[in-house]
Amino acid sequence: MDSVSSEGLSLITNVGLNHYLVLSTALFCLGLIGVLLRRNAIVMLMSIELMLNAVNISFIAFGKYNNNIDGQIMVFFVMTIAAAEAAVGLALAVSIFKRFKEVNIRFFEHLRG
Amino acid sequence: MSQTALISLLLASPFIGFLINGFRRKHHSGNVAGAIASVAVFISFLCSIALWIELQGLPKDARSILVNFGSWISVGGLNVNFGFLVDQLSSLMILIITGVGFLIHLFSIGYMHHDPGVAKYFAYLNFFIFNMLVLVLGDSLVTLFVGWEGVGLASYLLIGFWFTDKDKASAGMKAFITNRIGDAAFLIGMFIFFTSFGTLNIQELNALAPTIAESTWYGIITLGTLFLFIGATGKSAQIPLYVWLPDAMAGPTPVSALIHAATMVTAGVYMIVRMNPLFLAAPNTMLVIAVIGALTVIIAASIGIVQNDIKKVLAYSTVSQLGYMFLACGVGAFTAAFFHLMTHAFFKALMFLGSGSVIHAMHEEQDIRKMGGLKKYLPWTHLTFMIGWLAIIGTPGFSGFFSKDEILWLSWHSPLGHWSLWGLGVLGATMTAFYMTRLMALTFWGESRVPKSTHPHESSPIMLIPLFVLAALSVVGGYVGIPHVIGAILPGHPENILANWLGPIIRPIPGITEAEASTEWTLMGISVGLALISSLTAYTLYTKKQELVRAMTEKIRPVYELVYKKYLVDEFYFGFIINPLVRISENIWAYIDVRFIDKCTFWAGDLIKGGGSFVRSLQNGNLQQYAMYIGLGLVLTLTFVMMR
Amino acid sequence: MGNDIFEITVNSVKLIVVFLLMVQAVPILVWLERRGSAFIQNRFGPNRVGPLGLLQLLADAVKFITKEDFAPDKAIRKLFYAAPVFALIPATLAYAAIPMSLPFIVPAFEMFGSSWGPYKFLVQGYEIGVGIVFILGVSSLAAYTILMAGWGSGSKFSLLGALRASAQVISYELALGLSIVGVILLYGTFSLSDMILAQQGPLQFVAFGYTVTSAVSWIPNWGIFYQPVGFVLFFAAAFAESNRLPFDLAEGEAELVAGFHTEYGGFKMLMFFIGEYGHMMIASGLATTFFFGGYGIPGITPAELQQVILSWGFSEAAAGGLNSLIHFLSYNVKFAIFLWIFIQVRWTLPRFRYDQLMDLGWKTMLPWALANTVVTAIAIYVVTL
Amino acid sequence: MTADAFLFWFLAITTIAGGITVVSVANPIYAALSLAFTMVSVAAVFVTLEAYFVAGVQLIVYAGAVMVLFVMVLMLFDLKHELEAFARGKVSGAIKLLTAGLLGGLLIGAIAYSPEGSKIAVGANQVAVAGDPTKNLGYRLFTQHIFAFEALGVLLLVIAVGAVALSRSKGGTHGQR
Repeated sequence: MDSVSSEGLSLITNVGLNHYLVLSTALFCLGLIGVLLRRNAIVMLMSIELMLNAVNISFIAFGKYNNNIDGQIMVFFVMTIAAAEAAVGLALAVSIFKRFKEVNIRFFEHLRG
Repeated sequence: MSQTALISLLLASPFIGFLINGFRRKHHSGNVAGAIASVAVFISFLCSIALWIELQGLPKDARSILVNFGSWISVGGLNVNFGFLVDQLSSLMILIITGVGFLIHLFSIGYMHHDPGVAKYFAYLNFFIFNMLVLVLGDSLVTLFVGWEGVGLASYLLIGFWFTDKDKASAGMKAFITNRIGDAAFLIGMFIFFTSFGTLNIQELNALAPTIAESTWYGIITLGTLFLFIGATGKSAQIPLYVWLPDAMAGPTPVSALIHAATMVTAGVYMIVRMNPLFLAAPNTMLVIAVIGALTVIIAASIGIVQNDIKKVLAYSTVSQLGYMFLACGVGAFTAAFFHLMTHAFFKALMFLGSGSVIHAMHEEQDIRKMGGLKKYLPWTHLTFMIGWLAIIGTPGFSGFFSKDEILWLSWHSPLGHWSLWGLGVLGATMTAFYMTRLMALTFWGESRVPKSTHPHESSPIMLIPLFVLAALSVVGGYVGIPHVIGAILPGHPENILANWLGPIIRPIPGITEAEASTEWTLMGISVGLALISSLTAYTLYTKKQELVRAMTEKIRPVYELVYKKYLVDEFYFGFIINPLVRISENIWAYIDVRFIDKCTFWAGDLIKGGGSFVRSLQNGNLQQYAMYIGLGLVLTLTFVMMR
Repeated sequence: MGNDIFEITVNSVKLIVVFLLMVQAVPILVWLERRGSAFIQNRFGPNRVGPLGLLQLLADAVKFITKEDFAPDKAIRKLFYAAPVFALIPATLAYAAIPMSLPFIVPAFEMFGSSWGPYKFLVQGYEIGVGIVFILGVSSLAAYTILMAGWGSGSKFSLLGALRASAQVISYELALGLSIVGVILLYGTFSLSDMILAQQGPLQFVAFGYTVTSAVSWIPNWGIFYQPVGFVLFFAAAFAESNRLPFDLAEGEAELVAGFHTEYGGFKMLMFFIGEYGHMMIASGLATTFFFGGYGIPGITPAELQQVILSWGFSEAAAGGLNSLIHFLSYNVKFAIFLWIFIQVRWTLPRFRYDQLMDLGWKTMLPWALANTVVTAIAIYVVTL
Repeated sequence: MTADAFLFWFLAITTIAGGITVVSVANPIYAALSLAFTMVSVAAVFVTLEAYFVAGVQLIVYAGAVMVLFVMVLMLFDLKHELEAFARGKVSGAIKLLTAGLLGGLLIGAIAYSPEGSKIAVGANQVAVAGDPTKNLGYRLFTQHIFAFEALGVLLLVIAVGAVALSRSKGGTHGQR
């Protein structure tokens, strides 16, 4: 076995903090793409949830690898904020829907300056 | 039980009572609700007694139990615990609160029997007791403030208890808003102490207070204590924030007895006594307190003379008696202030409950002009009310005599006092004797002016028992604080028990000297004599010579009107503070804002509009584009950070 | 490595066995339900096929399987077919986490030329440290199957039924979760096995530093004596969670035909059936575990029973197995009583109105559950001072 | 390959696949369902990180409540025909993708170049975890972070009132009362 492939193999078999962080980054960027590109307000909200989840993963990973439980506590706070945000976001979406019968984000663009 | 368990139970018991009654607020059975609430408070009372006994077992200088239930706020330098402190002062205060509170709960069972919201009423009462206990026991100003706000809330809820009546609802609002002004000042005081001392723990603050007094008006302690005192004027109804208390009589009468006479309104006095080392370090604040207290005494008393509503008279009397307490605080006689707080709690609760009994008997009639001769119909109420009357006018031997005399004597003798303060106090005492005798005469004595349709009846035993107990306390309550000169001539030379008990935590008045007994006897004689003369005058005038009164009021009609309308203070506040403020704001809006600032801004706006239309192309209202800017900004920042 | 393979094999087999146990219990329950309802309504019920109509189930199963596999025209096929399958997953996962009997030790033995064990055999699918949280989490996923079925059917009735049902499930989840908090505070653990251990022996607790033991030794140390309010709330919320009467608003025939499974028939319908019964079984198992000592037997602790069995002349290992079996029976008796109560209630009580349902959940049970939590916390704090 | 590594890669693939589905599927209901799937996977990731309690809470709160709410709202709206699922404009779309890609690349680069195993120094208030982790979690939450916890409670109350007020109003901010 040559050195390159064994290094590649150890990258796969030795799962560490960096793996989780990369996973978290990937999920975060996916969420960002969702927020940037999707037109449906509710899907945008869902993409934000995706981003928050990505952050949660990195919090917990850091917490575990630094042997510090505060990471998990931050996750609780993030979850609370996420639930709150979802509640308000959905309430907004419902009132937008009542008015326009659709939840496309362009209905928010009456705020144009 | 351990001390922690005792204090937990003390606090939890009324709170659980509140929860239970709160949950069953739609039930109408007054007896069950009242029983639950009374038992809850009685348990607290037992705990208070147990705690008091625990304190007795401790050495004289270390009589304090501090229980810490954990950390509450820990932000930056601010550390606030759920800490509760039972010491000589707070143990007595919780005894008064739970003891008098229990009696008033009992009375309420009879008084509120027919009310549909009785469970809600008892829930509020228990809520009040809980918060009052938090206020009294809290070991830091923040905890104290929680209770302070809590009792304010309970007071608001109970004043506006019959909120369907708009006047009563707005009376509650008035109390709440007036208290807010004081509370804002209280908060500022707290901020000042926190920035300068770095702690809000009362014991630590007291320990940090300097022994050398601060002489300036702008010193940290003077400012801080002044603001705390403004907070106290709000809660304890002193000039200039006393206006809410008379209106607070819109609540049920037992509430007036509990909250607006015996306990909550004394919170300001309690707070000052609790923090006496700090206040002693600020003689200028003390001067302000003494003057405000003395002024409140005579102004409230003079208004009380002309009121016709039985509860209003008592309310102004409460304001005036609170003035005495502040006068005592102001001259450094903290023990005397607390002593008067205690005796006042007994006799004023007694009188309010007595008035409740009268009102109950008269079918919710409160106008004393429509009473008279009730002695015949309400013998027991009359007897107990008379004991309260004897106590409040300072009849020697009754509790009010000892405490009031102590205050008057120290306002003369203390280095912080002045003969003029004594003069105002004696004038107040004379007026007190006058209006209280007037109240007695118009209500119980003389000939009956009761309308034919009303048939007064004596109250039920459950309402009378509290009256008897409080009457007994009003008589004997004063003997815990017999002044030195009187003790010296009594057999066995009884000492001033209260002063000995509170001694370790109350600093003595700086620079006080041994007094001559003859001076004290003379002053005592003057005040008692004046009170006697004035009450005799009132008795004669209002039982036998009513027409003379009428003739006299006709002669001094303008003065009478002025006093009758409470010196037009409410009108003054409206005319000189609220309305001018509104008018000034309107003018500012019309002239300065519209004509000047708007023009400037329009001009500036036009300038910016030009530039803005350029930037506008970036801000096209597309939410996702904005999000993209955020992302790009993040990328740039990260690049910058990583390139470094 | 050998032991690893052994454990993996045993655990996989156990998962399958638990699943089969659950699925096999359903026909019995259906039979009980039908005979029970007949008994309550003074009818005969199924009594033709086999003794006491026991073989009716077999006939039903055959009928279910051989029916036409049917999907409505407007249905979204992926969701429509996926929903019944997903209905089984939360129920199975949650049920597997409930301990059903005493763990016992399998001594070391030789097989396939190598030695295995000794091995501690747990009579449950898997042991999870945060058991309760896991069960709540997994069973909260049940809302999706309902929504998938409702949406996938492409029918108004299904959708309305699904929305109602899922709103009900998430509303009552709150009360359910909070009613258990008291139990968690009481035992100071999330683990179901630890809770059962704590409930063994006679009624006994420590108050103010004194140990209080009940005078009657056979009264067990069960959670119901400490958490009666919690039990009532839990049981009521469990009814709502499993969408059974009196909470079966989702399938109110008068308004919604049959709710979210209006369009389902045949084997797919059967799967929803199994899911519903699965939730019922989870609720019964949890009620047994939290409040009635799990597999414990009143009056005798597992260790004492072990001594009794040993005195009969069994070997250590065999006695352990027998002991576990007896406790398994004990568990099943309690379990069956709760299942019977479920059935009894279904045929006794009428259905709520929807607003009454929501009022009950949010305005009655939630405050009571919160109050129970607070009172329990204070009581525990004060008592253990 | 050890069981741990296998689990991680399996969960990583399911998580990312779920995420991709969320942002790429046109029908919002499928997006919501796959987001729920992602949440469950993330819960499993938490389990591999030994955060069992948080994993359970993730299931209950996210998968069990928040996402059910999303799905319910979507079904209530009955949005079958998604006409424009994605933003218009090829150029801006490309820039947006590029932004996200750049951000991801930068972060991954930063992670890759950070020396593996370099731990953040354990500070004074960072007590090493010992004993039952869930108990520890509760203890820390209710001592060190109690103020934040209370603030969040207030936030939730405000949000509850706000959400009710918003969803009851009759269309728009200038509606008639």
